[in-house]
Formats: sequence, structure tokens, C-alpha cells
Amino acid sequence: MIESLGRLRKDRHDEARAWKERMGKKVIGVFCCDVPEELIYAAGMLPVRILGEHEEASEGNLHFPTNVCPYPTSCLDQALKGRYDYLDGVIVPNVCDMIRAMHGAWKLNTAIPNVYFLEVPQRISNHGVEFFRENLARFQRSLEEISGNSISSESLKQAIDVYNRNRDLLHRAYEMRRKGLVSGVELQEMVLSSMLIPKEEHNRLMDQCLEEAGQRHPAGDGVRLFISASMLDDTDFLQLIEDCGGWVIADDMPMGSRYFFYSVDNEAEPLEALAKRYLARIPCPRKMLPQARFEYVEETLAGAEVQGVIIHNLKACDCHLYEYPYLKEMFEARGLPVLFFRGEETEAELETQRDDIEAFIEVLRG
Amino acid sequence: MVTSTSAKKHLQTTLEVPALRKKYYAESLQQGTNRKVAWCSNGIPSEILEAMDINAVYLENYATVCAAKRLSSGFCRAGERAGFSQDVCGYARILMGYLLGGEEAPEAPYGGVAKPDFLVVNSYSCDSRMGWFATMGRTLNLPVYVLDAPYQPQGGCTEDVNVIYSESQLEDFVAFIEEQTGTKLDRDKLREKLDLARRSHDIQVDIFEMRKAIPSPMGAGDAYTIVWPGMYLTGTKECDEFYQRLHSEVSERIEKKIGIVPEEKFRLLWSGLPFWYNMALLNYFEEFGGVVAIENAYFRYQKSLPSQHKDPIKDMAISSTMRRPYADDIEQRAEITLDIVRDYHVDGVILAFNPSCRLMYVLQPELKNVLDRHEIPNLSIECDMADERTYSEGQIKTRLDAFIERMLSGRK
Amino acid sequence: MIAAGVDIGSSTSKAVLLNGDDILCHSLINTGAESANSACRTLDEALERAKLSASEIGYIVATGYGRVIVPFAQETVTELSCHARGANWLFPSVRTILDMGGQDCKAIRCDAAGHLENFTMNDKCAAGTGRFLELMARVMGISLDEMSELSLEAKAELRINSTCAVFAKSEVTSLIREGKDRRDVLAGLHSAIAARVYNLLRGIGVEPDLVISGGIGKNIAVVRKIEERVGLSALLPEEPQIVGALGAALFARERIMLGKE
Amino acid sequence: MAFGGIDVGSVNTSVVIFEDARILSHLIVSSGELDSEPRRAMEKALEAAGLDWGELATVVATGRGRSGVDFAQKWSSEVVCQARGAIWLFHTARTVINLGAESSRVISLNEYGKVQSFATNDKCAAGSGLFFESMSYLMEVPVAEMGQLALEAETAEEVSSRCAVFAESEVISHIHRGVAKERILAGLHRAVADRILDLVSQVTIYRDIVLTGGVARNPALVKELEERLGFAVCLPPEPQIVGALGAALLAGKKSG
Repeated sequence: MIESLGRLRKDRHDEARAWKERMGKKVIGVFCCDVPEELIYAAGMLPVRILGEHEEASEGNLHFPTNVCPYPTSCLDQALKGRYDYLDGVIVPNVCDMIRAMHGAWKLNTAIPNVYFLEVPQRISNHGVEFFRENLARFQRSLEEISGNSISSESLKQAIDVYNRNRDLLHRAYEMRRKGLVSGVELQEMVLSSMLIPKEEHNRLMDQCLEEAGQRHPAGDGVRLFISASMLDDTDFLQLIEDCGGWVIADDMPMGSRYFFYSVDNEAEPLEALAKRYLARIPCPRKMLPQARFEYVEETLAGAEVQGVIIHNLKACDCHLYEYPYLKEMFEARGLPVLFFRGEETEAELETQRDDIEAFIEVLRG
Repeated sequence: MVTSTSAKKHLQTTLEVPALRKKYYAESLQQGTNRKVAWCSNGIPSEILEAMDINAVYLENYATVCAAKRLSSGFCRAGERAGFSQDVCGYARILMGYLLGGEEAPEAPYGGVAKPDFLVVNSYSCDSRMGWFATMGRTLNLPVYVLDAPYQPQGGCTEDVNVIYSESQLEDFVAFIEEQTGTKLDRDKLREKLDLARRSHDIQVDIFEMRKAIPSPMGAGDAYTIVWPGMYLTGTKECDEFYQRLHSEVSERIEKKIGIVPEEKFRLLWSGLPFWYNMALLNYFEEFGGVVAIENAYFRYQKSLPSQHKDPIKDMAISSTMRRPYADDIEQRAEITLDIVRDYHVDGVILAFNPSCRLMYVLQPELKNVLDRHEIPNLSIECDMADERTYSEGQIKTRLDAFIERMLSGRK
Repeated sequence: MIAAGVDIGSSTSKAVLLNGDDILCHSLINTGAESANSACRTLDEALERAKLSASEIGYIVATGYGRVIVPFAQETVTELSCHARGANWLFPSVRTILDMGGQDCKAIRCDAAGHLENFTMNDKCAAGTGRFLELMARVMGISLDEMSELSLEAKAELRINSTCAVFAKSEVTSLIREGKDRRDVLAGLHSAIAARVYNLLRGIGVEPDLVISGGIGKNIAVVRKIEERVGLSALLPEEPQIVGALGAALFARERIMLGKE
Repeated sequence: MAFGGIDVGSVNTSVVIFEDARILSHLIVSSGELDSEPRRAMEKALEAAGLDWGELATVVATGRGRSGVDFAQKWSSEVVCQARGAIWLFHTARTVINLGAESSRVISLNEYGKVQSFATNDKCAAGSGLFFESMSYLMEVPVAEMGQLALEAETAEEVSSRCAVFAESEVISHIHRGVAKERILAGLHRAVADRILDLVSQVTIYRDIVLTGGVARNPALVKELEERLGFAVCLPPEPQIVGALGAALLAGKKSG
């Protein structure tokens, strides 16, 4: 069952089109982990994460210059090539320069309707939570218009339950990864597939996957690694690391623990709970909270007996590039060697990284 | 390899700015102790700092001073040696090089800047600023205040939710400054500073309005310098008087039909930031009858709104929500650029692709597509606005010469 | 009155002598490391061929990378305008010119009268330039002409991934060492150049007719690959390397006709 | 008992035959030639050492093409082999700067000689052997003489471009302006030294520093690097075989 998750990611466009036809409902594209998908789900629509491809962004390059983060350019390129023609809307959160630029770029260059900008405060304060809650209320009204369904407090609480359950399942897989029952690639496939199919369907799949993984005897002779990465929209990089004898047992990736680490408090008023969780949840570097960011990294590091760290940041990603010297210092202060890659999402890139990963793992084996 | 540096100034008043700037930095350096020192980014309400008598040092401006004095390669290299990638903003690398020093860093202009007590940065310009200021905060172990506001990519709106949030962030900002200085904000003084700042802004809008005249009375060569007082001496008498003098000089030049060049053959718009270490490029076209009549960075085109509320903080919150200072969505930018081309009778656009300034850089290709669709001649040149090492004279001059030939051939 | 155009390119220097409407002769030499006098050498050679003396030249226009240091030129015009004018003179129906020179690659749009309309240049990276092919020919131990013929016989096309010229060279050597057929490697190289050049052309939009000038214009294999990509067949000047110098000579002729001595 | 180390690079292949703490023979052959085929290269090295295959106990292969060496008992990364070779040559080595044909790498060692971190530059050609080769073709100066010629210049002509190919077009424009070759070369070596320092500054470096790789034979580059580092570097007599030497040492440890 676990192997089939990769297929869900690779055939995501056909899967979404098929779901749309089968259910006669709408599909909404989402950028980044900052959009409360529960609201889209409660409106009876399918939220799908927009991903790029490891291919030349021949169309995207006509709209964005070269020295920018390659992920959003690749996403626009996919849209311009008609791969996202089934979308009934796109939600662009106020996250970073390049994602913000997606709002103008998709409106100007694609025929996809409802390109919606979600205001997200850049500073965490109680006023910020109130402002974000108000914006979620506005967001809810727009989703009701797009879907034609109303979102009751009940249906929202139910959606939060389904999402929290998915987070628990992913958390258990995260613990199993430490014990060597689930590989780093498999966990990332679980997270990626979770972002692409209806949640309760993914919960059923996860039940089977965890059950299957539970019967395995722990592998884990590989070199134990922590992966800190910005955007990785497929599992090629982690696959390369595990092919070279690495064993990814902890991470802080948006396509990893950052997506499910904290759940939503379903006792409180739903919008308030969503605002608190999605604003203050795992701080990604751009939230300007260095302390909380490093505490989170330390939390994921604790009890993982990691031997080395691989940091993979996409080129021209200011949020990660400013943090890198300090993150590196933090790891090296704990005696953890660090290997750094500046990712460009080109096809030929993986081959050039193999040599360094093999050397790093040989060094860590001692 | 750069041959020339500062731009030729066509107006007498512009020549006053370097002295103002030198005095500003000298004063800021001497009285470090009795006034709290704040290292600030652009785009923050400097009226509040002015009203609370904060000694504000604007780092981006200091970076352009370092670049103009041809020190950028030394500072950038020192910044990069300290681990800051060449992808990130040229200003940040210069300041990190200045801050972390090392033998790579050259001698700082004006004897450096006053040591800070705290840092202030806004969140709605670019990620680089936030990352850079967070890094400096960690290095100096000092508090960094992030001034947040709704992003509003489609420009101004009147949503009271946005006004309430903007107001709350301004009040938090005031509370933070009060805590740092131990003094209370005098709201009447802030009102006075606000009115003064608005007046000098409105005069600038009049001056920019006058720049539509043919022949162009004031080009980008002067413009990038004359905006300095309005940005860094906000709410002061000196700043207000400066713009009065500038206004009269420009209107006199229009009456007497004094242009930058005797016979104007083509008018250009410079889109994006200039290359601070080679501002003379802005005069390069004059020899061929061309003028850079207008620029879209620091473009003053909307008069300040009348006062929206008795309380100055509420007033600032309402007006900044109604008129977003940073409309960066490509649709707004394209509209503004097309308006400029129409209103300023522009014949061609120079698109300065500056790879390390994400905010300006991201928009340029789309601007080029819009200009091409409207058949407005344009030229793209790629070079960092602050890091001199990316400048290649031969390649830039070949492109500029060819573009001039194209502009002149269109004339025949 | 003879009009002269001198094009000091980064790799080769060319001169064209024009009398009225007919091209008297042209010359082409390697710019080499001592470029200051290569302008004189290339003009002298043209004069010798045309059996003329320097005094008979009415006006000289210099163009190209080294145009600024041509001592005897009355005027300089950029290679962009010169290529537009020269290509238009050879083929009046031309609207798009792709000039693949020694060190750079230029995509140019012009109007019916040969005026420069729009242009974009890649002088930042050697991939897709004459020197890239020279480097590859040297690595594979064959001449530039052989490169073109061999590539046309290729059965398959091997992917060349590196964009940087220096690394494409080592990628080619390792492919050959693995025993891959040289013709397939060449086909891969030529298709990589065509892809790169196609991106450049898209920057200014391609309008028929298309002219390909510059040294690589002689490499039929590259020309065919570009035509495939662009979807247009290209007009090829007999002497693709002198289009710039010809344009400069045409500007010189224009100045003579305007009475400028 | 003799041990073999073979470093199969994309541009050159080098072999070291090692026996009771001595280098019996070494061989460097560029991969264009026939002898660069691993088995033939090993045979030629054995011949030079007066040995035959039987007397060779174990062989370790390294370098980008190491997986193609079927007669090796172990394959090891360049990082580990460069470090081990450098330590054997200079016991106080704490940093290795490998300036290879195609890529450059800095390796930081702890006080026990174990690798603690490394950084690689295989994306930009500035400072690589290939870069000097294409510069030599451009300036019509043999690679071996470029360093010497650069040292003769009193003043350098600044080459400010950071990317190898930009640097080449800038050198061409200097040539066009008639700048003397040695001044251009001096400027070029400074630019390359800066690029190498960009790489070196990605790890914390401790003394002593060992320079390895063919490019380390360039005296002008060594001088520029020493000026920037602020202290002298250790130069092996044969910098190009340090990787193969490390592999041979590993072969000895493996069967020892």
C-alpha cells in the first residue's frame, strides 16, 4: 500500500480530474502550508497542493527572471502548459515574495477563475490572530460563493476532526520512521499524497500503511540524518540520500513534519482555533521568529540521535538563505557535521549531488 | 569595471543634498548617547520616530552611499565570507559586511553609523529585509520590531478590519518605542510632524507633475537624489524648505523652457533601481539628445489624503489602508507604468533587472511583456543595484548604444 | 566613392568594401590576442584584394565588440543595427535575424527598411556561441565542417545536460569515453544549442522571414535543428560572417550620400 | 605486500603503488589517452614499480569514475581519500583545498585527522583546471607558464566577473584594449583566488592547509591564496596524486 502513495502524487492531475467528474464538485489549488484547508474541505471542495515539476520551465521562464526561487516559476509553468486546467480556484497566501507574485501572475496569464489572496499577518500578536480570524471569515464567505454551499460551524468542526486525525496518523508514521519502520521517502510520500486527495480517503490509506509498517522488522543500519529543506516538491532528493545509504529520521520540511506537527484545538471556536494554529504553528523561517524556529528544530532533533545534517535550500529563497549561517552554527555546536546544497530544481542536478552525499555518508560512517 | 560614478546634476537645489546627508550622518554619529539610536529599513512611519526624537539610521540609504563611494565589492565580499549567499539583496550583504567587518571590509563612509539600541523593519516590502534585520538582531543581540500591515495586493481599500489591524500595529509600535525610550508619545507633536511630512510629500507630487513638461526640466539623474530629504528628514523644517526651493527652480526652468538637453530627441523611463555605483549612466543618453525623464522607483504620483481622523495614529492607519504604499501586484505595477509612459510622453523604457532585489526583479519580465504588447520600445539590462562586481561596462554600453540607435532611427 | 565597414568581433574581424550597390570584396581574419591592429590588418587585406588604396575610401564605419578602438573609423554603430541593415540588404523580406557570433548570440527584429526594432543578446554565457562549438570540436578532435556533416548522420540524439560551456566539454568527453557514437553526441550538442537559441528568439518574438548569420550559420546541422524548433525555414547568406561588416559599409555609404565626408 | 590506489577523474586518471610506508611509483595520465583505461593505467604503474599483479594485495578506487574500476576491492569518495593522503604527507594538516580539473573542494579535519565538514564547488568553473585550460587557449599562453607570467606583472588588470565565462569575455575585452598579457593574468589569478576563498569560507578552516590537485602547481595562485589566508600553505611535491595516495593508504589499512 505504501508504494502506491507515490503513484497518487505522480498521477495527481488525472486523479483530481477523475474525482471532479465522479463527485461533480470543485477543486481548489493551494500554495504553501499557511492556508487552512479545513475551510475548503468543509465547503465540499477538494483542496490540492500546487506542485512544480523537475522539467525545464520553458513557459514559466517567459514570465519570471532566472535568479528567483525555481518552485513558483515551475508551478506557473505547469499552469501555462494546461496541467492545472481543472482548477476552480487558487488560494495564494501572503507568505513570501515569490508566492505573493503568483497572485498577479496566475490572474494575468491563466484562465483559472477565483485567484484569491489570503491575508496572513507576518508578525505573531493577539491583534494578528484577530486580524487573521477576520480574514478567515472573509475567506469562508468567498468559498461559500465559489462552492455554492454554506459552511456551518458543525461542518467546520467535522472537517477539523478529519484533518486532526490525518495529522495524528502522520505523527505516528513520523515516530515509526525513527524506529526504522518507515523510510524518509515513504513518510514524504505520505505527506505529499495527503495534500492531494480527500482527507478521509487518505486517513483510510494511512490506517493500512501504518498497519503494514507495523509488521516490518526495523531496518535502520543506514547513517541517521536530519534533513532541513525549503520546498521539495517530489521525493527524488530523499530517494538519492537513501540510495547512498542515508536514513532520514528527522526533518523540518514543509513537505514533512512542518505540515502536520501541530493539530487544531477543536474545543475552541473553529475560526479562532484555525487562526491560532495556522498563524503560530510550526514557524517557517519567513515568520521572523528565529527563537521559535530554532526551538522547533531542536524539538525534532531531540531523541533522534542524528549523526549528520543535510540542508537543501532552493536558490534565491531569502527566508532560508538568511537563516542558514545561524542554523548551521546551531548544528555544528552540537557536533553535527552539515552538508549544504543550493537547489535549482533542474533535471541534471541530482547527479551532481550524488558524489557529495556518498562522501558525506562515508565520512559519517567513520 | 566601472569608469564613472555620480550623475551630472542639472538643478542647483539638488547640489544641496550631499551636504544635508553628510550633516545628517555626522549629527547621528556624534550624539549617540543622549538619543536612542534605531537602525531602520525604508517604508516605516518615520514621523513617529521623528516625534519621539529617535536618532534613526536608514540602512538601505547607507548601503547606497557605500555603493556610490565604490566600496560595495569589499563590503559584499566581507558579507559573503560571513556566510550570506550572493543571491541575497546587495544592500544586506553590504551592511552585513560592514557589521561583521573582517579585513575584507573597507573603511566605512562618514566614519560609519551610530551603534543601535534597537532595530525596526517593515514586513510588507520584501522577505530580504525581514531576514536581514532578523540576522542583525541575532548578531547584535538587540530587539527587532517588525511593523506589520495588511498586504492588500490590489491596492487601497476601506475595509475597517484592515484599518483596525493597521492601527493596532502602529499602537504596538509606539508602545515598543515608548518602552525603549521611557518617554510617552506626544500626539500633538506627531500631528505636527505628520502635517509637515504630508506637505513635503505633496510638493514632491507637484514637482513630479511638472516633470511631464517637454523639454524635461528634471531627469532621473537629479530625481534619485532629491527624494532623499523626503525619505530621511521627514517632518522637518529643513526638508519642507528644500522642496519649496526645488519647486520654484523647476517651475522657473519650465517657464524658461530650460531642458536637460537643448533639443530633446527621445524621453526614457528607468524602471527599477539605478546602479548606485554608476549613476552617470542616467546621463549617458543626453549626449545623443535623450533624457531619462522619469523613473518608477520612488515615484510620487498621489497627493496625501486629507486628515482622516483627529488622532494622528488613527489618521495614519486609515490613510495607509486607503492608499497602500507598496502596490506590488503586477497588475497595479503594469497600470502605473503604462500611465507614466502616457503622461510623461515616454518613447522607451529601460528595464533594470537587478537579480538580488527580489521585489523589483520579479516584476520586470512581466512588465516587459506588457510593454511589448503595447509596442512600447524597451531594453532589459541585468546588473546588481549595489554590488559593483556584477557590472560589465562593455556589455551594458553595447546594449545602451543599440537602444539609442533604435530610438534615433525611429525618429527619421 | 568607396564605403567601408569594419566589424571587430570577439573572435574574428571582418571588413567589407562597397561601391554603390556592389560589394567589391570582403576579408576575414582571426581577431587573436593583439586586437588593436587587427582592424588595420583586416581592412588592408580587403583593400589589397580590391586593388584599392586607403585614400579611395570615402567613409569608414566600425562596429562589433572592439568598435571603440578602431583608430581610422569616422563613426561607430553597434553590431545590432549593422546586422539589421546588412541582412535587410541581402534579403529585403527579413524581419528576424539570429546572429550566432564567436562570443555571443543575438536575436534581432527589424522593419522593412532594415531599421533595428527590438533585440536581445546572450553575451553572458558561451553556450550557443561559436566558441562553444570550437571548444567541442577541439575536444572531439574534428574540424567545424566535419562537425556539421557527422551530426546530420546521427541516428539518435544524446541529452547534454550542462548549460555551462566548460562543463559541457567534460560531459562530452565522458560520453565518448563510454563509447557513445560521436554523431549522436554531436546531434545532442547541436540540439542543446538550438534549444538555447530558441529561448533567446522567444524573448523578442519570431516574425518571418528569418535570417541566420554569424559563423554558426555555416553549420547546417545547427541551422536545421533551429528551423525545426522555430517552425520556419531560414534564409542563409552566402557569407554569414560578414553581415555586420556589410551593414556598417551600408551606413558608411549612407553617410557619403548625405554628403558627409 | 604492495597496495594500489587509483583516482579516476573525468579529465585525468592517477595511480599510486604503495609498500611499507613508501610510494613505489605513481602515474598521471589524461583521460583522452588510451592508457587512461583503469586496468592499463594500473599495469603501467606496476611496471614502473617493478611488480606484477600477483604482488598487489588490495586496490581502492576513488574519483568520479571509481565505480568503473572492477578490479578494486573498495570504492571510496574523493573527500576521504584526499584527506587521508594529505595527512600522510603533512601530519599537522587540518584543512585540504583540492583544486581539481573540474571542481574544487575544501575539507575541514578535526584534530584526529577525521573529516568534520566539506564543501564542493562543481557548479562554477572558475578556478578549475578546465577554466585555466580554456584561458590558456584564449590568451595563447601555455597553462604551465600562466602562473609564472602572472607573477611578473607589477600591477594587475582587474577581472571583476565572478563567473568563469564572464571572466573569459572580460579577458577578451582587455585583450581588445591592448592590456599586457601578464597584467591580465595577474588580475585573473586574483579573481580566481577570490572565488576559491568564497568556497573555503563555507567551512571553518584551521592551520595547516594543504593544497592538492593539478591547479595547485600554479605558483601565482598559491601566492594569491596565501595572501588571502594570511599564512603559508603546504604544497605536496606531486599535488595531483594525493587522492590516489589516500586510496592506496586505505587499501593498506583495509587488509592490514
